[in-house]
Amino acid sequence: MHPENKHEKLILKPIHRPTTSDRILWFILGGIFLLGLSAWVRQYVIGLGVTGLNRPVYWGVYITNFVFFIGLAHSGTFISAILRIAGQGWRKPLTRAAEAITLFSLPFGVASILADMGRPERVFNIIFFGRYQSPILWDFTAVGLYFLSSIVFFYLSLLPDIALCRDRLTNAPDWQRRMYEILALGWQGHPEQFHRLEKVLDGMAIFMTMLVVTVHTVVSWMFGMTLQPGWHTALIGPFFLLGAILSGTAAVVIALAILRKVYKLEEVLHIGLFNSIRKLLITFTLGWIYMMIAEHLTIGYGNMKEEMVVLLDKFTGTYATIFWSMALLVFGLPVLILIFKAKNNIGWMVTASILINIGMWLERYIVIIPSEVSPRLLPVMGQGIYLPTATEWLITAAWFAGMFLLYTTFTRFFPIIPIWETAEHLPEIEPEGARVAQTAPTGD
Amino acid sequence: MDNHQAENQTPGNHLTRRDFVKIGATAAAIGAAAMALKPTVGAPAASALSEQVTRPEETLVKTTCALCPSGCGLDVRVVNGRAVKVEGNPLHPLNQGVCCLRAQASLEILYSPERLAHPRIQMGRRGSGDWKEVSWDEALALVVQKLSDLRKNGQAHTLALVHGETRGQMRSLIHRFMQAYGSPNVIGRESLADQVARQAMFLTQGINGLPVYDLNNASYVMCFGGNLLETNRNVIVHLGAVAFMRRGRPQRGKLVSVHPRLNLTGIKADEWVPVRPGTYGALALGMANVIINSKLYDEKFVRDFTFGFEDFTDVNGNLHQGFKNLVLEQYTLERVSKITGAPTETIARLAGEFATNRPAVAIMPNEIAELNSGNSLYTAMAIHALNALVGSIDVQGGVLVQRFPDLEQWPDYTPDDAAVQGLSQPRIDGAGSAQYPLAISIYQNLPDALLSGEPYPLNALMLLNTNPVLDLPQNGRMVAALEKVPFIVSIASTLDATAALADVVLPSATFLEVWGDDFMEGVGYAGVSLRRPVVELVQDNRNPADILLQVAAQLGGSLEQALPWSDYQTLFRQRLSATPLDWEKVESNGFWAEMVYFYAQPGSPAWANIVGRDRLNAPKDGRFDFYSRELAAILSNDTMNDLDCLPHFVLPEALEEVVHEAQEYPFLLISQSLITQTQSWQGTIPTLQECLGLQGNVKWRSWVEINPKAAEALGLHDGDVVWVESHIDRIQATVRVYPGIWPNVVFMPLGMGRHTMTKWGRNAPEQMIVGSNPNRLVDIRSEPLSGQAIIGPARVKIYKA
Amino acid sequence: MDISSLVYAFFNTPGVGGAVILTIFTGACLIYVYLTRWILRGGRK
Amino acid sequence: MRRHRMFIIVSVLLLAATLALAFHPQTAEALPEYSAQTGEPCATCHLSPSGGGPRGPRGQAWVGSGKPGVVPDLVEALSLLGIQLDVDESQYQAPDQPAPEAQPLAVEPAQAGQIHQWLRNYDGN
Amino acid sequence: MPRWGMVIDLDKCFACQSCTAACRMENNTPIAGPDQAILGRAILWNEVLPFLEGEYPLVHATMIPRPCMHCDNPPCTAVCPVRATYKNEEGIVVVDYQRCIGCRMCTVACPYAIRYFNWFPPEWPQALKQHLNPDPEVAPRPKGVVEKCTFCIQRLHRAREKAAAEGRTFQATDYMPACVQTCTGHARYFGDLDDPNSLVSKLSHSPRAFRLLEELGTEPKVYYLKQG
Repeated sequence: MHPENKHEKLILKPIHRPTTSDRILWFILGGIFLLGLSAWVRQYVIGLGVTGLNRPVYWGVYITNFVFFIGLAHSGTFISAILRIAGQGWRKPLTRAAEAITLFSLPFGVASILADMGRPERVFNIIFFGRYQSPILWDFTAVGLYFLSSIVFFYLSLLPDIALCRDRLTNAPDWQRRMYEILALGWQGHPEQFHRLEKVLDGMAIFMTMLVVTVHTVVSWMFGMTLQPGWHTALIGPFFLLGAILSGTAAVVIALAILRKVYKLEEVLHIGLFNSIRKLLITFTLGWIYMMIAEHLTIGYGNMKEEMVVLLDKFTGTYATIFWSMALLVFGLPVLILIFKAKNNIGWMVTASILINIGMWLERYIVIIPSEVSPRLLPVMGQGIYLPTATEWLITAAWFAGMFLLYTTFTRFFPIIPIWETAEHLPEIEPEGARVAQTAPTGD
Repeated sequence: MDNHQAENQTPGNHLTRRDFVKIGATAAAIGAAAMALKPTVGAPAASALSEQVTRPEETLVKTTCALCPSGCGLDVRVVNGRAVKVEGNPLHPLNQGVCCLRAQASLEILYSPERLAHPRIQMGRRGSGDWKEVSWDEALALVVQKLSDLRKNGQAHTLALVHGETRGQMRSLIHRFMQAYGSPNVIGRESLADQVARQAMFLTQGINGLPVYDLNNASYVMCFGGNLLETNRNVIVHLGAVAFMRRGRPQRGKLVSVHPRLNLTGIKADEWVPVRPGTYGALALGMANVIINSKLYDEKFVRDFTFGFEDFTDVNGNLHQGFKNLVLEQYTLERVSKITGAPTETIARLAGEFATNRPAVAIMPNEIAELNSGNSLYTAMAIHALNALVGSIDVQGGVLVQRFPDLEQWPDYTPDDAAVQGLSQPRIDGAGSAQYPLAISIYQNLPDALLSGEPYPLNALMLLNTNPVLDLPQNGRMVAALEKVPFIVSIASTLDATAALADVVLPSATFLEVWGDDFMEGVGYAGVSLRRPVVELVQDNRNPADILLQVAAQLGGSLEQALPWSDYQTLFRQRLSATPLDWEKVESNGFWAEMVYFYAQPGSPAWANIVGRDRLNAPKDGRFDFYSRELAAILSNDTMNDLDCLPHFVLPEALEEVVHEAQEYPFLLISQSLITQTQSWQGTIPTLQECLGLQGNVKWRSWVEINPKAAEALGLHDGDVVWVESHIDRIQATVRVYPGIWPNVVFMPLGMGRHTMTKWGRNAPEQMIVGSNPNRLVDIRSEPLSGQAIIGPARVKIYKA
Repeated sequence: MDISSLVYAFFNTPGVGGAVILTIFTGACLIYVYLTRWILRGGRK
Repeated sequence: MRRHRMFIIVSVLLLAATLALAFHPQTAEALPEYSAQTGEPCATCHLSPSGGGPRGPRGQAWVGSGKPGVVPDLVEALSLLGIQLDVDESQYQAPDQPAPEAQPLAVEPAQAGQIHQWLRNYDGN
Repeated sequence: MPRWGMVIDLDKCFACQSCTAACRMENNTPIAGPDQAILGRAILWNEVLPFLEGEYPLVHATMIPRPCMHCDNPPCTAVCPVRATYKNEEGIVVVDYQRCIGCRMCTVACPYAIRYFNWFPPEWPQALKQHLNPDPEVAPRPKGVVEKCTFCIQRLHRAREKAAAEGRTFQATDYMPACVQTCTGHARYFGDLDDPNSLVSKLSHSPRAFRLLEELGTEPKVYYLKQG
């Protein structure tokens, strides 16, 4: 038997045969993705020279994408794991949407790394000859483990709803029903199963929180562990972590707003949800600007020669426009919008989030490129110039399109709002031996 | 998971030992599977860094470089008949085991894709480019037939041979060929570069040769212009010597570079003295003023072994002003400081240092576009006079005279009447005429002489390893001039701009594939350096000397008699037979040299070979001429005044602040060649293109160096592309803001603007012009008396492209 | 064979890092499989 | 709680499994015995003062003559290399009597062409 | 095993870039070509770096020829995930081109920026291929791998084999990289830093000696002697 949820009909409505608009959307996104894939194959065949990378700017847009996608991946864990531990009941309807962002941005994070590698076919050398002294191995383990754990976490919380779909959606095409059959793993919805599921999800939430913190600090240590001016700072770990959480939460807001509009889930994703997320966003933006000030003040005040070259390049040099527009996009406008305009107004909330995410991509770009352009020993004459080429933009667009593609196809086949978590009451715990339907205590 | 197993789990169902074993086992299995995958997926073959490798056998062949006038001895590592690495010959006295980057990159010349494979004849209109590749016999037959026709109908003098850098016997072979043929027109490129240095030595010291500077033992070296450590004629000797001067001896010598631009010599010198371009003569005379004023000059030497220092009366009683009074009157510190722009205290300090740190050497530049400001003859004389002032002539650490091995005389021959009749005609470039008595050849008069047809039109032109279209664009007049010459033969390795306009192109082999000899210059003692084929001929080319010998043989008549040798190797071996050479040792060491230079004390019998050896009209009394008696003989007409025979300074007209010109063209363009360029290869050398502009980090392009203040005034930034325009033409270049240059002077490298037909990179253009040629902005004229080219600072303006 | 060279060897020798990754991944997979089976066994009684 | 214990066990196992790499001591190479034998610095025979690689003429001659106890000086080395220098040094010493008087300027006028011919055939490259 | 090191006397180095060309010819580093060179992709293992300071006319330029420092505590080998670059027992930092995965973390980690990357497969016009050095250690590197100065390790192997063939023990003075041999100012000294009698170890303690970015603690083994 299954938990009763008054919105069940509403939540299951989006799962239907793909309409023509779905097909067009999938066609476009698929097209962009394949275009990007072909650009990557061309780059693999011809060589990385088709990108704008050169000496000394060895890392560019691909690594920025990698950090950005791993940043996005923090949304799911933050909403579902950390808030679950904190016992915030209001998070329930949006946990799956958030975790879906995590699940579908992580693979493209890893894909960005593969796109950036000179010899992708030798990626298994990391397994055969891995040296744990290299930050790349820490990265590999952390991101891999996080990806694995978030799949399991997502799948476990999806299990009851798949079983519900198996039983309710009788008119779906038989391959889809057979898929539900397999994926449900014979879930009967016994109260004991719900009880054990809750216990496991609680346990994993703790592990996932610890994991998510390590993942993004380890991603930032890929830069922090080098001696490049502007990277080799202790603050780079927390700075990237906070940036990731900020951009993740903003991404969740965008996703929810779109779902709410497209699938008309107004009652389930009510305004109150957005207001509480708004409070979170404000704190994270303030936290982020604190980190920015802390880092740049320390570097500026310290006034070391090679550090100042990078800093002035950001403040007044060639990267000044990007830097100041980034600061405006991530902190300037969103804070004002969130504080004054976004209360009870999802439209403004979404614009703030979009600004934050664009700003965050630029922020990663600004952290990576200027430090590489003026390394310690290259004379001013030899300073690098970096202009990303069409291949790099194409692959970036492809990875984003791929993420949206996965997201939309997922919403087409599985309920995006967790029915069992938001249900009024779950199947009851039966007394020993007897099987009688009774009402179970509502979820904690 | 069967049911009963779940039952006996104790509450709190923690792992049983069996579960733990299962987990361990599966982990090991997966690990093993992964390791099994290793050989298939990207596992490394044994890397060459560690295990034993079999090496092909190799040999070291000794030869001599020809890419710059230094002539270093080279060891070329040859593996399986392929030259793979060039290194310096450790025993060679000039370079002692090292070699510059041009020699290192010379393999990119030997195996250059731009080399011409076979002789070719122009079928269609000149420059149309539809060539027919022919065999050597056919090409030579055509050339011989054309040349013998000229000789038959008494037109022998209408043949001109223009040649670039020549090594060893090649120069005398060319002269003998043309004398035997009957044409006085042998035109070299000296008038662009070192001719004036040779003339200054002849007029003052009476030696018809380039000075040799013994920098190993010098305490004070002052370069007036030029680029001693980058493009001097014997750059490798100077590099080693200055290094020894600095760190090889207990007391460190001082190097001063006087130049409007901070070139490599300036950067590595102990002091850079920026002056306005073309005003080196004024600075030298200003220093002479200070040295004479404060009596720091070498009294004994000046009193006993110089002439014209004091005022003197000549045979018919009229008084002549001497060097001392001229300098004291006209070259006061204030005037010189105003002319050169160097502060008076600097000039005074430099003069004091120069005179008191003996032995001191003042170096005359001998590379292209250095002494070319219209006052070069007297500037060179002024610089060389400084050496005499401090008595540095033929002392340890001073100015030496280069000795050459004694050569077997050419066998004499009876010139036939065509030769005699041709030789009596005047030269077309005006060298040796009343206007240019001292000039050996005036390269830049060639286009105007051809166009005007004065004194007679040319019927045939032979080009040997030179590219006049690139050197002397003269606003398009060179190309127009070539149109007027009915028959042009170009002996060149690549299809350069001039060869493209020729009728017959005979591909010449590179220096690594030919036999040859090289006189050692720059060390004082006599020496011969052997050049030998390192590998078989890579293309169907021939040694230019052999080409001349074969043409002479086929022409017959006095030519066959004058040049009886079958190939160049027998020629130079026979010529060198006069010196006691043990050829077997020469081949194993790669050179023969006296290795020791003996300094002649003034007044000793050997002193006659140091001062006045080659004087023609002036007396050979062993006295250094401040007042050049040779010049007095040449100019001995009533209009001559003392100033004409004394080193003095004439302001280059580019520097005169003519109001109209200064407004419209505010900048002075100077150009200089770089160590990363070679004059004797017209093709493109990729490795050198990628080390091209060191200070500006510029590769494969031309750049224009501008002073930061000037760049600010024009609103230009590093990397902008600008037009550099003079009154005749304009070219494009990238801006390099460079603080080390005189405020209103701009610099562009020479030797650029060459056309390459090779695709040098994956998506490099099929054919391109590498950089732009600054000579296109200059209408090169000739200086009276010496015939030196006036490339000089050219007036230009700069604006964004 | 002191502890410092042991730790140095652990971090520096190629292959060890790979083994660590493999053990972590397979360990995590097995634990998750076990947990999922444990949840599903919940309703059996 | 159960999972943590398992982690500890796995990490201990991993550490124990790695081998210790023994580092063998490094030996220093002795200076070549030639310079000890002749008492000359490297720069006497080798062109690069740090010794090794290419040898100069003195080095070449020393090796040629079977590495005797003393390195020949330059002139002797040259003769060993087959370079005869018959130069009588006295030519280069100056007599101590005063130099000749400067002749007054009495030069016949020169024809331009004659200078050109004379200058043209100079020795050298 | 000797600990190879180099000393460059900036007073005798005249920035003639002969070392740059010799290194390229000895180690087959590819031609970048006009379009790639402008992008800053020219591979010159032994580049001469021009540092310009000052205003006109008081301008001072330091020209630093910069081979790989072959640090004793290299930040580049630490970050390599697959031990494709490592310090061999003689202290030379080499790259194993068959194992490098092209992640380029070592190029970013090196504070001296001496590591180069093959953006495209090496290209020579067909005729030029004949001058390539046949030694297997310097076979042209494939695309997608990092390459760097190896102190001409092929010359070390060749010198060792020659010494063995001649039956005498290999001495530090038998081997010098191509840049040391061709330095026109005789400014480069090379040898075993551990041998107290070798000139390099004496010069490395000269009062004029300094090292680039010494404060980073990478212990570079290329010493410079101050100019002037």
